Amino acid sequence: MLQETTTSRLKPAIALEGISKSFPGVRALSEVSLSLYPGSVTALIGENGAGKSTLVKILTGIYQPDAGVIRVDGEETHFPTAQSAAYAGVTAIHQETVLFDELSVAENIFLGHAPRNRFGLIDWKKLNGDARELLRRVGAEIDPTIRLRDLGIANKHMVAIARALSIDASVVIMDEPTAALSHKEIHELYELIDRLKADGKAILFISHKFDEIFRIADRYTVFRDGGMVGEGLIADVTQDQLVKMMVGRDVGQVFPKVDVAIGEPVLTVSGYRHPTEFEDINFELRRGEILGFYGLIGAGRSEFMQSLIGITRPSAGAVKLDGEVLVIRSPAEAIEAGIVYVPEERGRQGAIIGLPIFQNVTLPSLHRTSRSGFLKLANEFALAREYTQRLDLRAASLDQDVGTLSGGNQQKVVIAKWLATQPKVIILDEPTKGIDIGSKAAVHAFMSELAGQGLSVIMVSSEIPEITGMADRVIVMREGRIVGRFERSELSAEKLVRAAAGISEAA
Amino acid sequence: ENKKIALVVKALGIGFFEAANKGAQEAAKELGDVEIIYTGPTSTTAEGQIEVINSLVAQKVDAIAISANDKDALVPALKKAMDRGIKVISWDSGVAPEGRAMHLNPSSNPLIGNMIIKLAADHLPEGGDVAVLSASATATNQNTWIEEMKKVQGNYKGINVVATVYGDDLADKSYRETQGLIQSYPNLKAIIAPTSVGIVAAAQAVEDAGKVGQINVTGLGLPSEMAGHVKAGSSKSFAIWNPIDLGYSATMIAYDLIGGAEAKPGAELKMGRMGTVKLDENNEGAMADPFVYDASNVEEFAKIF
Amino acid sequence: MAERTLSPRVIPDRLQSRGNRLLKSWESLLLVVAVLIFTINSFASPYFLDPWNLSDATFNFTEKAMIAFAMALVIIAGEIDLSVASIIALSSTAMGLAVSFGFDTPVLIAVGLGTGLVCGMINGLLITGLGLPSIVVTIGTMSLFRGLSFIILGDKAFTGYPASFAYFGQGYVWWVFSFEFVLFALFAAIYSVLLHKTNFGRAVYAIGNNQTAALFSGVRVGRVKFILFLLTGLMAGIASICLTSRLGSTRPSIALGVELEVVTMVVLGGVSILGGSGTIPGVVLAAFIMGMVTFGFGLLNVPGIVMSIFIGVLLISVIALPILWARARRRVAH
Amino acid sequence: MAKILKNREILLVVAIAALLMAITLRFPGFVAPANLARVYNDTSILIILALGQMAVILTRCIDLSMAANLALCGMVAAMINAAFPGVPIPLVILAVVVLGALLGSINGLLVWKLDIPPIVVTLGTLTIYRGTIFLLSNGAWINAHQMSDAFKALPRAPLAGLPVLSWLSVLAIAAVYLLMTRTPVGRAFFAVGGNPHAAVYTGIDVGRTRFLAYCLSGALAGLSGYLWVSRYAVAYVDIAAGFELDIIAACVIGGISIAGGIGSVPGAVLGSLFLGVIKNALPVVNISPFAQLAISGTVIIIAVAVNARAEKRKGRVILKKAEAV
Ligand SMILES: Nc1ncnc2c1ncn2[C@@H]1O[C@H](COP(=O)(O)OP(=O)(O)OP(=O)(O)O)[C@@H](O)[C@H]1O
Ligand SMILES: Nc1ncnc2c1ncn2[C@@H]1O[C@H](COP(=O)(O)OP(=O)(O)OP(=O)(O)O)[C@@H](O)[C@H]1O
Ligand SMILES: [Mg+2]
Ligand SMILES: [Mg+2]
Repeated sequence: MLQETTTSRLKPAIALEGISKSFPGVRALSEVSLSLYPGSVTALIGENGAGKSTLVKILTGIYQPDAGVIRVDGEETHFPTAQSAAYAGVTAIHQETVLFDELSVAENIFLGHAPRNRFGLIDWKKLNGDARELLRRVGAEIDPTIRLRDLGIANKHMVAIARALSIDASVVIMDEPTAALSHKEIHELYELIDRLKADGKAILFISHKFDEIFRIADRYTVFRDGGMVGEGLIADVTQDQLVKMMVGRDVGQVFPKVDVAIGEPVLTVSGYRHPTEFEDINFELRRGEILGFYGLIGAGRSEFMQSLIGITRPSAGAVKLDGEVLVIRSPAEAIEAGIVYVPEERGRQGAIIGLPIFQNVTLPSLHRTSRSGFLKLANEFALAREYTQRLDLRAASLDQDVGTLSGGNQQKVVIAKWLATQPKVIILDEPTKGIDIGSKAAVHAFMSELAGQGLSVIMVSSEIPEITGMADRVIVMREGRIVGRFERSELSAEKLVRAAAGISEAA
Repeated sequence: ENKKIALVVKALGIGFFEAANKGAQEAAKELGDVEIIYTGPTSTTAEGQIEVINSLVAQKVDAIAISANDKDALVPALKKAMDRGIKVISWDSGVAPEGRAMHLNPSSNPLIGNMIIKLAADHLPEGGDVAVLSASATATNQNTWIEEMKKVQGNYKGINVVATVYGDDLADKSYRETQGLIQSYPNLKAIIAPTSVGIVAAAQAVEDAGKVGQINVTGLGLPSEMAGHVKAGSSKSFAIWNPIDLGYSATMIAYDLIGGAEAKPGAELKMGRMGTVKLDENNEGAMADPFVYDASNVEEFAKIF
Repeated sequence: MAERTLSPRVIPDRLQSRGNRLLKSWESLLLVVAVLIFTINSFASPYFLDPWNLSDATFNFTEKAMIAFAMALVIIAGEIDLSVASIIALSSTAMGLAVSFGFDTPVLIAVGLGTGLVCGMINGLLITGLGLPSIVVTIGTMSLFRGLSFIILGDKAFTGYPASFAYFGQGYVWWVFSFEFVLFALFAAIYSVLLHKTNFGRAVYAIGNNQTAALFSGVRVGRVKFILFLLTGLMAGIASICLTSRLGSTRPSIALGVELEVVTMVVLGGVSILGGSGTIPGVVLAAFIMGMVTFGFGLLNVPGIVMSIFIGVLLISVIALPILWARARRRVAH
Repeated sequence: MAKILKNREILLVVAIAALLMAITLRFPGFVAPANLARVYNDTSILIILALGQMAVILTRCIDLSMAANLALCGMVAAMINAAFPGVPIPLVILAVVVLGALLGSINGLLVWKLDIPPIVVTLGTLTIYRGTIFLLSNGAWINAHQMSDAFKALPRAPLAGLPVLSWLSVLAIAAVYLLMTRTPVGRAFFAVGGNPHAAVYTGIDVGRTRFLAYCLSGALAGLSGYLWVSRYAVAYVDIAAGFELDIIAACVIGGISIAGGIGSVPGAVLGSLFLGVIKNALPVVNISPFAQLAISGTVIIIAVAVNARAEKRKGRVILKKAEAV
């Protein structure tokens, strides 16, 4: 309780009061308050879409709040631009790496506040030197003069961290900084955070990984559906309590997995490899089975799945569907053969924003709804109505632009789109990413139902509860290879994480 | 009611045609019952002229007098105009015979062809290399004059035509082509440019290359545009017919045709103060000899056109 | 939290009736503009309301509009083809060459169409085969195709087209309806159906709105785009036949600058230059508007360049006005 | 070696050298220093314009109105000089540079404040600016004799062996190079085009940066307007018609990506020089001038194909073969 009294006596470095923010159709934040204290790490916890990143963007001047005030050292301030937040001493590592591929590492770090010489011109020598120094501080061995595009995802993230530290800030925000990092880098980051803490910085740390939250945080704040539902000292809570706050009920109910009789093999993949992305992929998928693919971000699951539907070409390997060898050169051919892929990047690869809901749903099935190449709108509406209703879509009309739907509802349209092709095998890549619990349940229930009817499902997911809740079998991938296979009976969160992170059982 | 005569030019804004318009207005005043519609496209294209012709046909003008950007491409549009009872003549730059009742040459082609080479030869008693800078590749008249020039080339001893290049009636292209000529032919003594755009650009290029006195630029040009270059010495002399008289005559001929005169070989058409023009077997007539301008008279004419 | 029941909720197909939507559309705005220009023209000039004159006026836009239909599809799919005017020139040159070898009309037609198709194929292969940006590729082929005409023709011209060839640009099908106008109407119908009523048209929209998602959804993106460039090539070939027939001659500078007029027509017709939206009726209306403006100004002997200022202002303002209007309404709502 | 070949600028230098060598085989005089200086001088205006276009393309926009802007500013310069021959030439130049920047800023404002796509904006202003010349001049030409001697003399005045025109382009190259590499605005051009989304996170105002790029291209077009008119000693509606495509071609050949974010000042300069050498060489080596267009078209296509190959994304590297041991 000593710590409690110390922090409450300290003045917050930055405080948010009654912040609200809405997007068309979504209330991302409603009247949340949050204080960050010097020399202390506050963990911000919440499900996908709870509003964490939105809060970060408000704190860094990228979004403007609809209501509420921000106080820096007790004084009310506004951050009309990202630069003004930086001047006020707030810096952030954002969830998406927002960097410039074509610029050098050093420039990525200092863009917007580069050191200048006495003529007001950018001083490249000092810039490169300072960048080298900063990179050393974060423990990354990167040449600051090379182009950013030549770095891997983990190093890019280290550059983003260096960029955040290049601003002499009193408040440091980290939005899922470890998601793309490997073991070694994560430990360096922990050390860095310890140092920042010792320097008296106020730190906001967002993460879905409870082990690291308990490792580095002093305080916690939990968000649910855009509202704050709890805060306090880490020392006073257990993981179960935090999860319960986050989700609002016991977790078990979310995954209505029905046991179905698993049939003969439908899809057989053998010896699949690609020069740079993956190799030695062998597995079988059986009728009625839900096969989970687990791994950390960047493990290459998406790349492999996309090669199955002809987006990229594997350099070797064979696919058999119902015992017959298939050569698939494009998604169109995959759909014809009965293998469909629901992509992970909804905005870029899934939804066609600008087209109405029904046209999104029927796009891959047009050959069935049309007659000799001519559209039949009535058929299209019927097909779209059938599938969207079963996924419990909420929309004003089927003629509405998908762009006007909330993320979860967009995801339902995307899933409906590929289900409407009546596939034999469906590959779902992060199917419930960014959708609310109710919709998640609807998607999972439908998945179970389809498996019961004999559809085979591959489910790529980075959410352990989803994997353990829904999969009959799990394959774990790491750096482009299969590193573990688990039956439902032997599944545990710990085993999955260890396999995915490359930590041996003994350690 | 006034008779409407349209004077269609290659492109609006060219000094030569503005001067022709002056002549047409003069004719209109003299005739009393004529309204001149002075028009043309804004760049020298056949398609632009066709759109202009279409709108003139729609306005039911009584006559069209045109200086053509393309001898052949205008024929269908002008034929249609004639079908609707409009008298069509061409002047300066001609239209193929099917597309007009008659063509008024500013001067006769052989005379011009002879004139331009004579202008060069007059200042080259010992002969030497000369090059031709022509106008737009699609212009009709230039190429005819160059042909005529080549026919009489033998009469000028020692004059050696080494090249013909095209400036497309664009100042910058003509300039660059002239530079190319100066580069390629170190012994070049004269450049003949039978086009008012080309001659100016060529004179400028010669001055910029420091070749004044070495290369003489001559051909056909407007006194107002050439006065500076004659003074600078890059052009010793050049020739042109009087565009005012040309516009005047074209208007008079058109009026004569509206009044019922018939354009056929051998016919004589009235041109007011310019007398009459006699048509040859192609229904073409020539106005007069080109007139030579040099340091002695160019300033005086520069004030007029 | 109570478990949410999966009670099926019926989502209506449409909220707005078709009529209601039509009223608020871009096309109705264009229609108003077109009617306005028509009315102003008929008051401004006594010669405007004459069937033959109106018929002549259609030649101001028919050839460009035929290309604009195919261009609309290309732009909706998120690409652009700036080489169309040069394809006209090269097709015309090829036909002229055929004439000089003594071929007759049927062969000329085949040569004209064939050249257009080959040019379209070259664009298509460079853009979809090598994955190059269409704006740069077609700036390149724009110079290349016209350059080839210049190499073939130099300062010469092809003339002497057979008499029967004159029909395509100068013939009348019935009364004041020229062959070109009838062809224009026919293509307006064909392209309307192709874009709005077929699977192919739907694929075009899908590609324009989100090419990656369209690919993932089983649209053969490369093939569709390739066909689109073939179509612009083909339409440029057809326009070339009409224009060559109308002029009765070929010079390499034929149809200079037409590509910008075609693009202007398409954008004025409400096609988003960023791809993804637009309709053929919009383009048809834009064609009429541009034709009427040119002809109306022409009757008043206004120089062509003043018309182009007008078109330029029209282009920017019809796009800016809805944006400003929406902004003003939002301000009032606040 | 492979690395050197990947560098666009060096590749271009090699290409230009090869081109010059080929020309020399047929016409040795072409590579005489005096002639090379003449070719450079002839390309100067294209270089100045390409620098402005580069800034705009870097920000993921395009300026089709540059040549029209040039023509309008040139006409205004000529008209000022014709009406008031006493006005000092530097003042005339300043006036048209400001006018050019103003015309550019109209483009910039429409792109920034109204979010109209750049290609539509500049397609519209292209015709409007050209039309305005006609309205101003009534279509009439302004000829050499109407211009003062000082007006015509400036670009051709020799200075340390080169005409002032050449020096002006050298100055423009140096200034833009400094702007691009050493100032925050210049770097912002790259950032905005490379990743507009990330630029917002960096605190860069995307719209304002684009606006500035258009102002720069406008100002350079204004300067070129005076240079063009005084050099060719004539001003009329159609000067430099279609030149916008040459400018874009120079940029593309110089390796400036039409998708924004990639490009360099040396690239733009070399791209312009490449076109300039071809243009000047054709009349000299007796290749029909009619072939010129086809040749530049082919060059553009080859250049964009080469650049695209260099830019082609290699797939992500996930497999860690070395570390897997
Ligand atoms: N620019 C935007 N436009 C519309 N909706 C948005 C926008 N940004 C966020 N949202 C919505 O606001 C809600 C909160 O999103 P936010 O990104 O803050 O969640 P999060 O808590 O960071 O989730 P995650 O753990 O997945 O990162 C979501 O419903 C999201 O779809
Ligand atoms: N080097 C990199 N540069 C930029 N982005 C990267 C890089 N590596 C990975 N990413 C991004 O990280 C995300 C995850 O990568 P990827 O899809 O390959 O992995 P995965 O194993 O499928 O993981 P998941 O499906 O959990 O996202 C993708 O959005 C990808 O674009
Ligand atoms: Mg987030
Ligand atoms: Mg993935």
